[in-house]
Amino acid sequence: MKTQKKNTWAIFWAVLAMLYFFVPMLGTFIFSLRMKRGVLSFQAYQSVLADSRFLESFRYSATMGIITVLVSVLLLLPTVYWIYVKVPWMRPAMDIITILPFVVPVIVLVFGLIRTFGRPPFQLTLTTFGTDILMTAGYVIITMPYMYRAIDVGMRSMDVRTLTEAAQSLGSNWFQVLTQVILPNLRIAVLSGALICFATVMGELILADFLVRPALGSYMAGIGRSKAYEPAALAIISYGLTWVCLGLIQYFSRGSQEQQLTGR
Amino acid sequence: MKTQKKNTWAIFWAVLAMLYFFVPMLGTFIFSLRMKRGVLSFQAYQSVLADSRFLESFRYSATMGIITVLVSVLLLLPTVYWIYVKVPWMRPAMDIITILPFVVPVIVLVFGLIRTFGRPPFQLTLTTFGTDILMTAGYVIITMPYMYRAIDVGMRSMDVRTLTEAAQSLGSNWFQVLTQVILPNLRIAVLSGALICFATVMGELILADFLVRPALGSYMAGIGRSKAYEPAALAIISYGLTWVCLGLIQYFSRGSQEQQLTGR
Amino acid sequence: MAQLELTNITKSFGGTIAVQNFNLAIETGEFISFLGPSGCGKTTTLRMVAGFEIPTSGTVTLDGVDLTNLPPNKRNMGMVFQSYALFPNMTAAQNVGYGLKVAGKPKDEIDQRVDEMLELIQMRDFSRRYPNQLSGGQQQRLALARSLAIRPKVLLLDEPLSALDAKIRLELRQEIRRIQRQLGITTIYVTHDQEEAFSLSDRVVVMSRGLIQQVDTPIQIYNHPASDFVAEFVGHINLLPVEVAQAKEGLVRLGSQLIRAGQFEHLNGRPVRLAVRPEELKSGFAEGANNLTGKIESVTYLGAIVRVHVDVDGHLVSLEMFNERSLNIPAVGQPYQINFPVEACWLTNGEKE
Amino acid sequence: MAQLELTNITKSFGGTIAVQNFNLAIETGEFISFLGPSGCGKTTTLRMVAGFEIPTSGTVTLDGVDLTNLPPNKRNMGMVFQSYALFPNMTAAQNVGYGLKVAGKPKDEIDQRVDEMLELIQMRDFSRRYPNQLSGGQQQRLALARSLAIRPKVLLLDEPLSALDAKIRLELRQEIRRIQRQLGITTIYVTHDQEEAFSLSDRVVVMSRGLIQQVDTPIQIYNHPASDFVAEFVGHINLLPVEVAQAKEGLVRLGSQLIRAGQFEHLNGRPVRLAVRPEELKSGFAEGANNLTGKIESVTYLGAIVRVHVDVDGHLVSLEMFNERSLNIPAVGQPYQINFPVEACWLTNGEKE
Repeated sequence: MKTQKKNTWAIFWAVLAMLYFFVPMLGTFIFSLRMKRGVLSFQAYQSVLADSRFLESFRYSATMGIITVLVSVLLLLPTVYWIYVKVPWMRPAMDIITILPFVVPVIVLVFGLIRTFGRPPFQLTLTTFGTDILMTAGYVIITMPYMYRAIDVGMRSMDVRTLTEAAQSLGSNWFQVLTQVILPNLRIAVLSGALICFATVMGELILADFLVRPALGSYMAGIGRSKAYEPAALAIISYGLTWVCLGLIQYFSRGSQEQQLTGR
Repeated sequence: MKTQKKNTWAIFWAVLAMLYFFVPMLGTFIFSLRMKRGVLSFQAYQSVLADSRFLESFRYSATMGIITVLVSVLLLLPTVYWIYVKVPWMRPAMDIITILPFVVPVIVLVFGLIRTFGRPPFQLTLTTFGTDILMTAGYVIITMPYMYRAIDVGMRSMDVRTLTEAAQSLGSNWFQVLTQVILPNLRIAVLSGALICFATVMGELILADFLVRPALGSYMAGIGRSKAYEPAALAIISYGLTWVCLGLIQYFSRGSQEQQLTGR
Repeated sequence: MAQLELTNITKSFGGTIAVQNFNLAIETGEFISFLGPSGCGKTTTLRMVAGFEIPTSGTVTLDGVDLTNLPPNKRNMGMVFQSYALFPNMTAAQNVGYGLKVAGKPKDEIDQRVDEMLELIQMRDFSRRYPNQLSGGQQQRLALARSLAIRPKVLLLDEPLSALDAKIRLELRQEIRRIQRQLGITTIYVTHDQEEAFSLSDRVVVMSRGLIQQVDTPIQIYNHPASDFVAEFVGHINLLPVEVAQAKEGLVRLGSQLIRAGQFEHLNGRPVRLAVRPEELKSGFAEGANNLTGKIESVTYLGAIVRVHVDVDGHLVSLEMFNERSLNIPAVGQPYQINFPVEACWLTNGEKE
Repeated sequence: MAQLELTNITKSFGGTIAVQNFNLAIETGEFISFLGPSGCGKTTTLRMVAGFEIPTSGTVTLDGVDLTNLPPNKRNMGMVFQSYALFPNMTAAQNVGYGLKVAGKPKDEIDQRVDEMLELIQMRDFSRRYPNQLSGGQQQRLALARSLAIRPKVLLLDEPLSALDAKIRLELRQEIRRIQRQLGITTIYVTHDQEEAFSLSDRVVVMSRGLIQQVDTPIQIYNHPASDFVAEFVGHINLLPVEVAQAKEGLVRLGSQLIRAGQFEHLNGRPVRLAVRPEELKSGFAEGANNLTGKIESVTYLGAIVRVHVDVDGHLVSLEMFNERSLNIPAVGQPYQINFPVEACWLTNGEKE
């Protein structure tokens, strides 16, 4: 009877996962192949990939994504490390602060950013470069929870404080501790955080919409409203990229478990 | 010298937080008071609150938020508990699965949902009620990572498995264990997860846009494009609600630390 | 007939055998300890008695009723965990009363029983405290009271003292023994601490790698260990490589010195070791005993006990003596004579593991 | 002049005083242990020597140089942690060589030193393993080698054996002592385990609540404890409430029985307790010693030691004796005569804490 119960649960979740992730994907995929009436073809994909606006927005969003990830890591890694080593009692406060971007709707954030930095004395929205800075800032805030949590989980899995003290007693200064001892053991955590950040930026819509920049999200939304088959093709491409990302995370995590994590 | 370094860090972060959270808010707030030329007034707020579409969309989104939270808790609480007690080796897999909604852009999810459930055999988008079901499903997926993580953190902070075994050896069945022992100790975790879920639904935009339902996010975006002062007032109202939510989380967490958490 | 019987219990987890062919009959009111190093299967066996694990084969019977496949909440056994496992959302009194509440007892009866239990562990003044307002020792006493409140037929304790400080551990050990005797409840106690097992138990089950090594009273296990594993795991022991000198007279040779060690025909010709406990060795010469001469190698004060290593023809022999005022040990390097009774030593046939 | 001097060290954390007025001078090559219950300030003191904490007041000097405010990476002290703290991303050899690499030594020199160190801990075959591929004992030996590779002036060990199993703890304890003697390195060892501290140390510092209770050799601390705290923390002790019978002759009374306990004018009139270690008590009558008569209350076999509680006019007196073949203890309830030398007991003036 117990085993039956377990199976019921497992089946229930399998069905749910199917309904939510695989059935829509399959339906979308088949639909995306139907652009040519009567036959299955990849014409929708050709149409998407041939569109110069797609390539441009893809390149733009990818660039923004990479910059966001870099800024995010440079800001958060030393900060989180410093909190773990020096002021561990601040961790609950950080947990709250990093929830903020989840709780403040993106659209409110956008209003605030434009209102404040789009007018004197900043007037960042006057130039493209200024707007891009504002975009990056927005992306960094939006993705901060993911990056913070990834680094936090990574740091929690090792004894940051004692490792730091061990390295110090062997003669390391702070910079050496961070680069030679902490960072190498956080590789996986930072990488998985970075992938999630990147994926979020690639799909983001509202920020780019309001700041009028050619991001992939806006392009997809636009096409979604005006065309039929291309959005399906785009969705499938996006799904594909996502699975590649998850595969990469999985692959690197496995590598780490075999070689690196401290056995207890 | 060390103390100086610390202060530099602290000041750096304080300034950053100011720039990102408080300056925009202050700017927005002052702007929102300027609807009447020359004087500061709350006319923009009056204008917003008088708009029946605002009230309607607010009511709609709030209802959807509450339903989403209920469905989410009913789905996830038993599942996460079951994973902790029976199949703890599945936790890493769950971590990956619950990252999915972060990584798959919302817009892709929407395409998939509409494509699959908007056509035969489901055809949910034909009726308002069907569409709302689809909306709820979408919201549950989008907010799943938050709720999962909140419950996960709550479960990790107690020894779920041993508590379960203790209760069982005292004669409890599974249902009694869950409702009398596990849930009371997860109150805070579930509550904070619920608040974040609710806030997310309140600010969500894309799903409602594509399913053409009168959600608060769509209303705000619409107003943001067409008017000047009202969006500022809306943003401030939203900020206010957010801080109330955070305050509630904080308040309940404090209560818990005084009375409830197991001392180690 | 025994109250609790474990018959041919085997448990494997995905190919690895955790417990193998475990047989044990426990009488009503008996205090039994499972003793062994970590990973020896002692906790797994306890969890099968409690119902948290189902044996791969074999049966568990209580008062003649087979409960091998019964879920834990139907077994009426009290369980105490290493981590206390008190319910953090309930007061001390609510914790103790939980089992009765679940059983649907009337409120009066619950209150009375809770009072009685708190009295038993001398914690009536703490009834309104939450677990996190109590010390570790108090929490564990509360967990004990909670498990006893439901009047279980068997009390199971899984390393209950491991998380506590040395002094409190000693106190609580005596308290557990007192309560167990007072209630006369059948008890199984899992521990890796030999002193705990010995001081508490009527009988001790020594386990290693999923197998029972010996089941006996503490003094029998210490003085007549069934295997080299038991001899080494329980207390300290000298295991000295000796050569057979004269099989008929029962003589062996340690280096150049003769030792009388009784019969050992069954070992003849194989590598042989002489086993003798360090505290059986005395300084000086004794008529009729085995006498050895050596040189003092090291003297270590451990507190109550002084450990002396003596080099006997190249073999280190360990002596333990009490740290008494009258003690007078020569300096390191000085010659030293030691003796031990013939009946205190025995021969084993293994190489060192 | 001493190599390492701690002068008037006090450390408080936000109002709570963790260490108070700590003074200690350590000679080159000496092995010192800080012994005390958790929260006594022993680890905080060690961390101030290492530089991880800055004293609120007082100074730390090494070879006459004040390093109170020097950061830890400038102190040239080796540190070993309870949790090993090996770098998980580096092999055994890389871990050992890390300190030298940071110091910018040439590769040849590093390789040679790493080899030498791995040889010292007998782990040359494991040089390419990662920490998680090693057992706990191997990891801690590696941590020891890593801290010694930089040729530190002082070696600091913070409960290095607490996370290990009993058998490995004993092995590694001997290894630490061997290596420390071989290198002649000044060592401070923090522990709450009395046996560890005693068996390893030249001198032991007993601490309680941030204060030094006693600094002396192990045998002095055991036989002449400076306070009731030390007497009770180190080993077991009988503390029996007695009444002064004849102050001049140094006689006290336990129940109705007289005990000769030496001078005690300083205690006259106040509550008085007689202190005597359980292992100094013998069975039977002895001329010239203190003799008491009582009834056997309980007999507990702990393994090597048998603990007997004797009821002497309503007071429980604890005896410890070795579990020998010749042992013959009467049954519980039987009368029993015990004796102990006059010089083995002393009087203290406190109530039980």
